[in-house]
Parts: sequence; structure tokens; C-alpha cells
Amino acid sequence: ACNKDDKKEASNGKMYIPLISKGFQHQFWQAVKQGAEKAAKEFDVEITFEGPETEAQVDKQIEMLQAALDKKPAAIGFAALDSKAATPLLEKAKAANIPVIGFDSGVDSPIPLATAATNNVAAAALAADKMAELIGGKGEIALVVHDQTSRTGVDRRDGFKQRIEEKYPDIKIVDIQYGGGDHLKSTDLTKAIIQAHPNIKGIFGSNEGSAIGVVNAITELKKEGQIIVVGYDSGKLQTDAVRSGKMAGAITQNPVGIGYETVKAAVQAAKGQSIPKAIDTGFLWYDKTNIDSDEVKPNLYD
Amino acid sequence: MKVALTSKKQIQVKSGMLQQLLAFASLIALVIVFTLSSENFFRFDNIIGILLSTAVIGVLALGSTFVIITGGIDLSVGTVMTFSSVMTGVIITFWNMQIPYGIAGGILAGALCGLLSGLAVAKMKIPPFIATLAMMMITKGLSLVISGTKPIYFDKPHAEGFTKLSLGSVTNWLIGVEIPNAVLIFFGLAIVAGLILTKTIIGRYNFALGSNEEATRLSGVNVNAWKIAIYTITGAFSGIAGILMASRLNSAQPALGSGYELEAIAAVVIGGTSLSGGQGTILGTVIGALIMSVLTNGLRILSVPQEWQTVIIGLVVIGAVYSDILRRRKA
Amino acid sequence: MKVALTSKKQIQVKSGMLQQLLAFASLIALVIVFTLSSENFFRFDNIIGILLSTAVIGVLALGSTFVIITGGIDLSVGTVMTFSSVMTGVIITFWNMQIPYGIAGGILAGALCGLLSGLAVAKMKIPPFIATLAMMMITKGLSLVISGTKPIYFDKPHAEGFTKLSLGSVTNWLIGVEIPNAVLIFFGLAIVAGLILTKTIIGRYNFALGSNEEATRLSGVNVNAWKIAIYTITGAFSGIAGILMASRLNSAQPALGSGYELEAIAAVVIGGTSLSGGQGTILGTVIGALIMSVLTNGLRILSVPQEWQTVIIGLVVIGAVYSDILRRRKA
Amino acid sequence: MEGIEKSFPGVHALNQCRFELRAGEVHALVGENGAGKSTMMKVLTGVYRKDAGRIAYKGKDIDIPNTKAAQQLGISIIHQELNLMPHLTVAQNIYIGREPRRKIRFLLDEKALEEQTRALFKKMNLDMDPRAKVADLTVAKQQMVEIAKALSFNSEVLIMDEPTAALTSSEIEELFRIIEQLKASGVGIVYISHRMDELKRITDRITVMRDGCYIDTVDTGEVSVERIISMMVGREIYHSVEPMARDDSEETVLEVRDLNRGRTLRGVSFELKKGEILGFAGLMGAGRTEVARAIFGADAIDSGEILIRGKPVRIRGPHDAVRQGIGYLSEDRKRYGLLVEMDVKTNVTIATYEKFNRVGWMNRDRIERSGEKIVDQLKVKTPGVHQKVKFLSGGNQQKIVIGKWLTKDSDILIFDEPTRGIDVGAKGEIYKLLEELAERGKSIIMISSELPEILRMSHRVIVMCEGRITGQLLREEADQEKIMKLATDRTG
Ligand SMILES: Nc1ncnc2c1ncn2[C@@H]1O[C@H](COP(=O)(O)OP(=O)(O)OP(=O)(O)O)[C@@H](O)[C@H]1O
Ligand SMILES: Nc1ncnc2c1ncn2[C@@H]1O[C@H](COP(=O)(O)OP(=O)(O)OP(=O)(O)O)[C@@H](O)[C@H]1O
Ligand SMILES: [Mg+2]
Ligand SMILES: [Mg+2]
Repeated sequence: ACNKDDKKEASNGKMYIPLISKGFQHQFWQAVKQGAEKAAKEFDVEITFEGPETEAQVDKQIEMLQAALDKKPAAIGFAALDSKAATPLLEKAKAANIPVIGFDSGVDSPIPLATAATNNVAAAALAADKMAELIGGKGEIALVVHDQTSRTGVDRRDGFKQRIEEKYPDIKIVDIQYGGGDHLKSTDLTKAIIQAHPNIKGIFGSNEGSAIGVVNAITELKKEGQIIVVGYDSGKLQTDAVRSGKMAGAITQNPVGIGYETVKAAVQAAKGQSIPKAIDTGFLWYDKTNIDSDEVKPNLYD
Repeated sequence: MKVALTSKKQIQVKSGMLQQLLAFASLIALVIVFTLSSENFFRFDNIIGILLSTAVIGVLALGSTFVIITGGIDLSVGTVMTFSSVMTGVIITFWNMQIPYGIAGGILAGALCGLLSGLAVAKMKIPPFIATLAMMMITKGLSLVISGTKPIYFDKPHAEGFTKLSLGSVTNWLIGVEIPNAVLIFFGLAIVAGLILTKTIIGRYNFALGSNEEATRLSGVNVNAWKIAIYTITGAFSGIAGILMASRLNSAQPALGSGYELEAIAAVVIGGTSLSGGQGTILGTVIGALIMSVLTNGLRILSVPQEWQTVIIGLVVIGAVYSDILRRRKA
Repeated sequence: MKVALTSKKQIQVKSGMLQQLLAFASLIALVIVFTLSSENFFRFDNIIGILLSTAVIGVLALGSTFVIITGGIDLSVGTVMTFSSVMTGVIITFWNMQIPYGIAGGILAGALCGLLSGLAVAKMKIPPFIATLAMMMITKGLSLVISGTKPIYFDKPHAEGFTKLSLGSVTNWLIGVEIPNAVLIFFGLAIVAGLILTKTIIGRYNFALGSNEEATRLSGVNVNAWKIAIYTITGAFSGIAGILMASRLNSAQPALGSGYELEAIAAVVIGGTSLSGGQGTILGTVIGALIMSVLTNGLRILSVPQEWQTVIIGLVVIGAVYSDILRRRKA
Repeated sequence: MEGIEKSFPGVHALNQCRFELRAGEVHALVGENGAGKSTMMKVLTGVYRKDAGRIAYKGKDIDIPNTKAAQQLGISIIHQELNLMPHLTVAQNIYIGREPRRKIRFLLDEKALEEQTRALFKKMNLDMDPRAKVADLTVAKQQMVEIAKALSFNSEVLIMDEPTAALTSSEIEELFRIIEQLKASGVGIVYISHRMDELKRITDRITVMRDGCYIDTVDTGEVSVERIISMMVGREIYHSVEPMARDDSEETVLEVRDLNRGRTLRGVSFELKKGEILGFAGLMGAGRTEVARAIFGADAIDSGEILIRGKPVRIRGPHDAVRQGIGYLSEDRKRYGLLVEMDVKTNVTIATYEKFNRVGWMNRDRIERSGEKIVDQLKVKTPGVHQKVKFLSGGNQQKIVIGKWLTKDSDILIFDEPTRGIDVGAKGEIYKLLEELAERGKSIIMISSELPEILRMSHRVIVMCEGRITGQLLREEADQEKIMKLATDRTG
């Protein structure tokens, strides 16, 4: 006897939209949350934002999705750690007529009505191009990646690696190590990489923690300027490093935009309006030269 | 004399029940609080969701109960679970074998890890904490090595039904109520574990070992053999948990599992099992696991910020264990 | 009589030294293996790098040694470290106070967490594993709450020198050799910890508690008070680790720290301290921590894939503890 | 102390008890196992809090909330159970909580500590290294450490709860000398013991307790041992009859050949016949326990052979020994004999579970019945077979351990100090039991430090010294003098 529409309203009468992300402690996710909150205010809906502690915790995310579905939301935003693992629940959402909007890296399933995402493979490939340019098209490089198994970790690693292998035969990737996005661990392991490969010319750090770790390592070894650092994401330590020249540049996604577009699409979907299937929130290369430009500035977060 | 004896026994049975009742009361209290706070909590779907989310950790906790009653600990249950799910994936997907082989292989892999931990503890006399910490690292690494650091998906044609194993529902088919199989398996395993612990020889030796290992040895019990058997049981339970996990996620996720051991141990201890060994019950562990998952779910339903959830769970763990200690002190 | 006595003591000293020598020998063996396998290993920069990477975990391990000798355990050292670094950040950055206040505040925050764990263990009789597990969850959550789930940067003008605290080098200034302060602080703290453990009253009670708590209590020692004091010391060491960490990263990272406790405990146990309490040395812990970081660094230098690194470290932990057990059995 | 009440769950341990001690007297507290002697003294020293009653000290009513308070009042105790920190040294144990400090108050003064200890030992005439680790000492030496610790308080009241249970005769003599000294200097001593000969020798008055109640206080000089015993037990007790003469032609059940283990066992060989009680005598540390543990497989041996009924057997651990029909009752029941956290029935059936299972499934009724049988047979004082063993008194615990091997029905039984800490009544019962067992064809090795016991029970006596067997005596030829001579035979 429950009518569908009053199911979809939170206790205060507002539309309720939970966002299940891949994490919540990282700066990046906090920026997504910020964008989502901005949209929530604008469209007068209620949102919640949660995600597991590490990107390995596929099952925890599934449970969060489960609990979110049980709250009978108007729509759901979902950044799948593993789309296939989430399929049964997504089907449940579909059966319950709850629209699902994918965000961050896309949900590999026909169910989401729209996806607001960065193409991580393409973005990492851009980073590879920049790296090649900066080191002059040849030499040894290494990767410090935040995760060995998660979608973002794998996409960024592979996107970078493939581009180097395809386009730059003179560049050799000598090492790939994983630091869990932990600043300290990434610092120590980068130092080991540099010790092991004294001729290394550049290092790519695949997210904020990894990139900062690389910068720290180079600072501690006093090799500023001798090794090119290319990073990913922003955050204060990274923008500082770019400004000071310790980091040559980095890819930034538009996390605030991702959050905003996700909520916006969800609201539209819940109201039954039609929305585009793919919302590319884009990514940008930033370095010392354009960091304060109007194009880049809104995409950085501290 | 006879009369006195019987009444004494009754009192003891009662005090045993009291303990369970107390933990049970905490559980009910939580449920009531959440039901009053949110209309979305006490609904069939959500309750089933809670039970489903208890299943995996619950099975790990059941297994851990055995080792903890010996006075030991198993830090490897989480990663052994992952290792088993990867092995199941390898058998079904890489080797193209039928599901039952995959299941058997997964359980065997878990049992084997338990066996090795048991050997290290019993024969090499390595403290359980260290032996299983090492096993945790080893299985964590091996899961990644074997899977090629990628999830293994059960998408072979013959693996179609794999996800039904935990998400299907025999009750739906039998009595028309849709309770996922994983939940039924969890409760079924709890009964099996309870019977092992209270009705069989290995259960009795389990308590004896935890109570005074040296005295048990000097009573002519082959302490090492039984200890190895107990670690193997714990490993086998982790293996089953791995299969449930794999079937629920329809994939073997090789990077999962770290940190699960602490959740499992917390559930066991909240259920009244003593970390110093010699006492514990399966019913307690089941209630402990439910307390943990009701709490997690309820806080999520109430949209409590995640960082506060962690704080609250920490406080509840302390509170639950402390109330148990107070009760015992009074008794 | 006099003669016999002296020789007895000499033997004991020798056997004590033998233990350290054995752990030390493993360390040297590792260093030799890595030096032979890679020319990049045994270089000044890399050795300093190893020492620097030992500093944080090493300080945590020093603190853990105290609790472990009482027969307890502290699972919260990693997150208490993080909590302390966040508090330091709050004091210096949010409240605009000078660095020394931040440092004092961080250490105090750590000590306070230790004090609370100690109270839970000593007064509420909650098993250390559970009390500190809860403390781990609570501090993990609070770090995020207090920092607003954002890193806190030490970028106030008056905080300029904060990173020098661990990365600067007084030795460079004194004797022209550039050893980072963090390394010096680690060794300095090791000496302090060693003195506390062997020369002071609290050290004596620390061993007495671990050896036989009930007997210590019956001897009229205020067991609870001393236990609380010991947990507080462990907390204070975690606080210092937090400050080293914050100063090295020039920021307080609120999401860090989980899992560090197991590394610290592993270092302590590899160093020959017994988890059942009553025995242990600081020198052993220092060697244990060095073994762990030499191993990690060496495997990285050799570009061993990370998944295999985990497996190898697991095997080495077992091996180190087992060789220690064999040695004791012979002695 | 007057009107003292103390209850534990299910046990009314002290019921309107009273006790009085004068300065400069040695006052014995006697009673059967579980009478409440230890509990009474624990109330006095702040280990337990009394439920009701009054304690007056030097005429003033006092309250003793904890052990520290008792120490400060000048009351110290040697507990029945050892309370030592095995990882610490002798000196550190004795002065725990009262360490000499340096000028900076939290720094320890190890030198002063050692000197104090040496001075104490000198006063006690004790030859022990203050720096030795307690874990490395024998039980007897550890007991001496406990005594030294109690003495070091220079208390006005000194309570000794079965101090001699683990001591050998020379140490007992030394202890008695110390007691005389203390008495002369006005210290009041409470002396708890089950050895009647000791009471007569050193005590002035005797208070008897039974079942948690006060019975009477009498002057030692005015009562006979028989009178005390009947006050204690309130019933007839078993008096030993001459053991049955054993037929020498009986088969050899167990033969041990050239057993060696480090420095503690050197070339131990002997035979045990069917239906024989073979006594093992020797001084503390002679290696008797080591022999027992080696035969039982509890410790690994360096070399040697064990034959059972003529056939060599390999014993890799206690489970092999038990399978061969050997039972071992250890000298330290708490550590090696009992599952104190578990109940009576589990403890008496732990060695026998195979008997009670069907394909791994336990038969609970039969386990319960076995428990009850032992409780009846050995007259164990317990509210029932479900009682946890930790709540039983020392003597009753000992009966449980014996019950375990009775249930197992082993052919070869090794009893290591079977009557340690057991009251006279129970002692008699145990003697009777040993004889019955021997009559039924069981072979028994009885290790004991009480010579009268050895002489009374054994068919044959083996004497050990420093890990070697120094002699064998037949029952007819054995006497205290000969045994002591062999026990100190350090040649070879
Ligand atoms: N902590 C306890 N909890 C429960 N019951 C106890 C406890 N301590 C002692 N009792 C019980 O109190 C009674 C008195 O025990 P107590 O140890 O005082 O006897 P005892 O006279 O010293 O005997 P023994 O000569 O065997 O040492 C016994 O029935 C014992 O089982
Ligand atoms: N825990 C121990 N650590 C080191 N040496 C020990 C230990 N226990 C016994 N010993 C040594 O082993 C030898 C034999 O001791 P054992 O206990 O067998 O003697 P015993 O004749 O049974 O004497 P007791 O009357 O003390 O039981 C002695 O030299 C003793 O010092
Ligand atoms: Mg007593
Ligand atoms: Mg002995």
C-alpha cells in the first residue's frame, strides 16, 4: 500500500540521495563530497556520502550499497570498486526502480543511467606523454602506485605503462611499487627505488599520497631537479610542490565537478527527466605555468 | 546429596544462560534503539541485509572461537579466507572445473593453511600470535601472486550458479520466505560448531588445552595433535567464509581480508569467550557477531558520519566486554 | 664460593649476550646477502634511508616493548601515533601556537590515550587485546573527526622549522656527518627506554608484572597503578612517533597508522621479547626493528615484486622467532 | 580474630571462626583439607575481605583491606602456594615492592639490594645466590626464597601455611632453628601443617578447625596426637597394617636401563615388579622427579631404554606412556596435574576420554558417573562433580589427581609426593589406597621426601643422589640412617 513517491522522501520531505564512493578519508573523495554537497544545496535534496577505508574492501562497499538501498532512496550515486561484484545489488536497485548514477570511474554495467567519470586510462596516458616530454624521450623511469588491485590503481598504472610502451621505445620502466597511498611508506619505497636505479630520470606517483611520497623521497635524498616527478590529483602538498618546481606537474581530475554532476544527474533521474549516458567530467594537466589559470584553478582542491 | 547436586547443576546452567541472555539483551537493546530511531531499520529487507552482512565475518568468528578457547589466536583468518576464495576461483575459472571441486578446493586450502599454522604453533612452539601473523602475510602475498593481482570472475558458463550459493534462497523455494543461503549456511555452521565444541572429544580437549595445556599433556593427551586439528578446523571455517565471500561478490578479490581478523576476534570476545582460554560458547560468538553488524548497519541507516561510526563501535566493544566482566564478578 | 658465583654470572651475561648476538647475526647476515646481491644496497645514503625508515616504527616498537613485557599488548600504537600527530597539527596550525607546545601536546595526547587504555586494562579488567583494539578504533575515528578528514599542514610561518625536527641533522652541524635527527632521536629514545627498563623501579615492576602479576600484587605492589603507568609510557612513545611522522611528512595525515601496530609487535618479538611477558630487552627490539626495515629495503632494492615481498617477510618472521626458540631450547 | 565469616559461591568457608595469637608463641592451626585454615589466614593478611567478624591487633580493632595494609601492620605470610616471579632473581623477588633506591627516588640500587639479601641469607644460614633466577631453582629452593621473603619483613606476626611441605629434613631443621630465634625475640607465629610430629616439636598451642568452624584451642603439651586428630576429623582414621609380603617371583613390569639426561640423570637403571610399591628416597634435587618425568615421556632423554613386561618401548610423549599403561601424579598439582578452571568430572576423566566416546561423540552420563564414583570412593569434599576444581582445597585437589589415574586404571603408577599438603585423615586414606592398588596387582613407584612414609609404605627403597641411584634397600633392611647415608653418597 506504500506509494512509491513517499518512499523516496526523507523524513523532512526532501529527496534523499546516498553516494557510495570508493573511499572517504582521502582528499580526493572529500572534494567529491564537497561538490555533491554543493549540488545538494542547489537542488534542495539530502545526501549522504560514504565509502570503505581502502579500495580493496569490495565487500564493505557492497554492504554500504545494501544499507543505502534499504533506506529507500530516490536515487543512488555509486563509484564501483568492482562492478561485477555489485551486479546483484544493482539489479535489485533496478527492480526497485531506484535510478543509479555511476561516478568516478564508471560502472561496468548497463544499469546505471549515467556516469560522471574521469577516464583514468586516458588521463594516465597524458601523464605518460608529459613525462616523456620532460625527460627528453629516453631514459629510466619508475612508478609508485597506490594500489595493486583496485580499478583506479590498475587503470592509472596500465594507462601510463601502455602509452610508454607504445609510443616511447627508448623509455624503460624499471620498477613499479605499491605504497597503499600511505605517504610514509611511499616515501621509503621511492628512496629504495632511487637507490636501486641511480640513473632514474623520472617517477610517476599515481595519487596524492604516492606523488607526495615521491616528492618527499627526492627532497630527503637532495635530488631536487635531478629527477622529474609527475603526479596525479591535487591537494595542498602537491600544488605547493608544483609551484616550487619539485614536481613537474600533475593530472588533476575534477572531483568537485564529479560530485556535483553526480547529484545533479541523480536528481534529474529521480524526477524522470532524461539525462546523457556519459558525463565526462574531464581531466587536466597542470604545471607551474598554468596552475593559477582560470581553467585549472577550479579543478584543484586543498 | 543427589538433590543438592541437581540443584547445583541447575544453578550453573542458569548462570551460563544468564551470560548469553546478557549479550542477547545488549543485542535486543541495540535493535530497539535503532528501530525507534529510524523507520528503515526494522524492515524485512534490512534485517536480511544485516544477517547477510554477518555471514562472512560470522563464519570467521565461529572458526576463531576454537583457537581462542585454546588460549591461542588466529590473525590469519581474514587473509586465509581470501586465499581460499582465490583458490576456488583458480579451480573453477582457470582450471575449468565444476563448482563442487572449487568449493572443496577452497575449504581444503583454508584447512591446509590452518594445518600449517597449527604445526608452527604445536611443533615449532612459535607463539600463535606470531605464527598466524606470518601466515597472514604469506597468504596475503600468495593470494596476489596466484591471482595475478587481479580479481577472478566466476563467469564461465558452468559457474553460472556460483553466486546462488550464497545469494540464492532455498527457503524461498521451500517455504516462500526469501532468506539468502549465506545466512542459512552461517546458522547451520554455528550449530555444527556448537556441537563440535560441546559434544565431541575434540571440543572437550579444546577447553582442556585452554585451561591448562601442560596438565592436559601430562594426562596423556596428545596435545600437539589436537592443537593442530583445532587450527585446521579454524582454517577450514576461514575457507568456507572465503567461498561465501567469493560467491557473494561473484568474484575472488585477492586484496581483501586484512583487518577482518580483528573484527572476528572482537565478535568472539563480545560473545563472552575469554582470550586467556578455557571458556567460551558458540552462541555467544553468534550474538557477538550480530551485535557488531547490527551496530554497523544501524549507524549507517542513521547516516552517522563514518568517522564517528568507528568511534562508537570502539566504545560499544569496550562497553559490551565490560558489562560481561561485571556480570562475572557478581556471579 | 666467590669464584663459583662469578663464573655463574659470567655465564648468564654470556647467554644474555648470545641472544642479542643471534638476532644481531641475522641482521648482519641480511645485510651481507643484500650487499652481495646489489651494489646499491650498502651505500651511505641507503643505510641512512633504512635508519630513517626504521625511526617511526622503531619508536612504536620501543613503546610496545614495555606493554609486551607485562604480558599485555597494545594494538592502538599506530592510530594513537596518528592521533598525536593530528593533535600536534591542531595546536600548531589551528591554534597558532609555537612548535614546542605542539610537541608537548602531541606527546601528552599519546600519553593520555595510553593512560585510558591502562585504566581500562587495570581498573576495568578488560583484556589488553580488547581494550587497545577499542582504543585503536576510537583514536582512528577521532583523528578524522578532529582534522575534519583533511591533512593538517605545518605551513604557518612559525612552523617553518618543524620538518627540521626529524629531517634536519645536528650531527652535520656538529661533526659533519649527515645523520637525520629522526634517527638520532630513535637511538636516543632506545637508550632512555633501556634505562627505564633496567635501572628504574618502573622497569622492575614491569618485569615483575609480566612474570607473575598475582604474586606481585600479593607482595603489596600497587599493580594497577604501575600497569597504568606502563601503558602511559607506551602511549607517550606513540606520541613521539606521531611527532616524528608529522615532521617528516610536514603534515598530519589523519588516515594513516592502521597496521603499524602489527609491524611494531613483530619487531619486538623478533627481538626476543616474549609475548607471554616477563622477559625482553630494548636492544633486541632495536635489532628487530632494523631487521624488518633492512629486509623491506633490500627486497625493494632488488625489485622483488611486492606480493612476494609480503610472503618473504612472513617467512623471515617465522624463521627469526624459530631460531630464537631453538637457541633457548639448547641453552 | 572473632566471629569471622567468609563465603565463596557454593561454599561457606568460614563460619564464626576465632583465633588468638600471643606474642612470642608458635600457634598451630590444624584441620582437615578444606577446613578453612588458609582462608582464615588470607582474611588476616588482606588477600580476602571478611564477610563479617572482628579483628583486633594489639588490643585495637583494625581493618585489613589489602595486602599492603597487612604488611604495614607487621603481619606477613608464607602462602601455601608459591608466589614468586620466575623471571626475576632471588633478591629481586624477596624485596619486591621494597627495593632499595638511589638518591633519585625512581632509580634502583642493585648493589644495596644484593647486600641486603646476602645479609638476610647469612642470618638464615642459607647458601643461595641472590642473583640466581627463581625459574632455575627447585621447588624446595623456591620455598626457601618465600621463607626468606617473609622473614625479611621483620614482622611481629608471621604466618606459615605449610612451609615444610616442599622442604627436605635438613632445611626443615634450619627452619625450626629460625622459628625458635623469632619466638625468642617475641614474634608471634601461626604455623599450619599436616605433619603431626612437627606440631609436637615446635608449637606451644594448637587451634583445631573443622568444616569452616572453630573447634578448640589447646596447649600442645597437654594433648596427645591422637586427640588432635580425632578433633580434626571427628571420626576413626585408617591405621596402617603391615603391608602384605610380596612374592619375589612375580614378573617384572617395568625395567629402566641406563637412563641419561644431561647432568640430572646419570645411568639410572632399576626394575619394578608387579604388585610392588617401590619407594624413591633422596634429598631435594636428587633427580627423582626427573626419573619419573623421563619414564613418563614428559621430558626427552639423552639415552636409555625402557622395557615394559620385557619388551622395549619407545615413549615419545606422555600420550605414549599412558597408552603403555603408565600414570604419573606430579609433585606440583596446580601446574601439572589439574585443569583448575574446569570441573571435577572433567578432571577425573581427562586421561580417559577414549573410554567415553563413540566416534568422537562424548557420553556425558558415563563421564558424570565416573566423576561421582571417584568423589565417593576418595571422599572428596565438593558440592558436586560440576564444581570447578579451583574452588577445592589443596588436599581435595590432590585426591582429584589421584582419581584421574584410578579412572584410567593404569598398571604402572608413579606417585610423586602423593601426600604433600594432605591432612592426616586423607593421608591414611591414600596409604590405604596405594596398598589396595598394589594388592590388585598394580605396580607403584612412590617418590617421597618423608622418610617415615617411605619406610612405612615401600616394599623396596631406591635411594638417589645427584642423578644417580646410590643404593637399593629391601623393606626389612631399610631404616632412616641407611637411607640418609645413601642419599648423601656423593662419590661416583
Ligand atoms: N577462592 C575460593 N573460591 C571458592 N571456594 C574457595 C576458595 N578458596 C577456598 N575455598 C573453599 O573454602 C574451603 C576452605 O579452603 P582452605 O583453602 O582454607 O582450606 P585449608 O584448610 O587451607 O585446606 P588445605 O589443608 O587442603 O590447604 C574449601 O572448601 C575450599 O574449597
Ligand atoms: N626448573 C628447573 N630448572 C633447572 N633445573 C632444575 C629444574 N627443576 C629441577 N632442576 C634440577 O634437576 C635436578 C633434579 O631435580 P628433581 O626435581 O628431579 O629432584 P627431586 O629429587 O625430585 O627433588 P625434589 O624433592 O625437589 O622434587 C636438580 O639438580 C635440580 O636442580
Ligand atoms: Mg590450605
Ligand atoms: Mg621432586
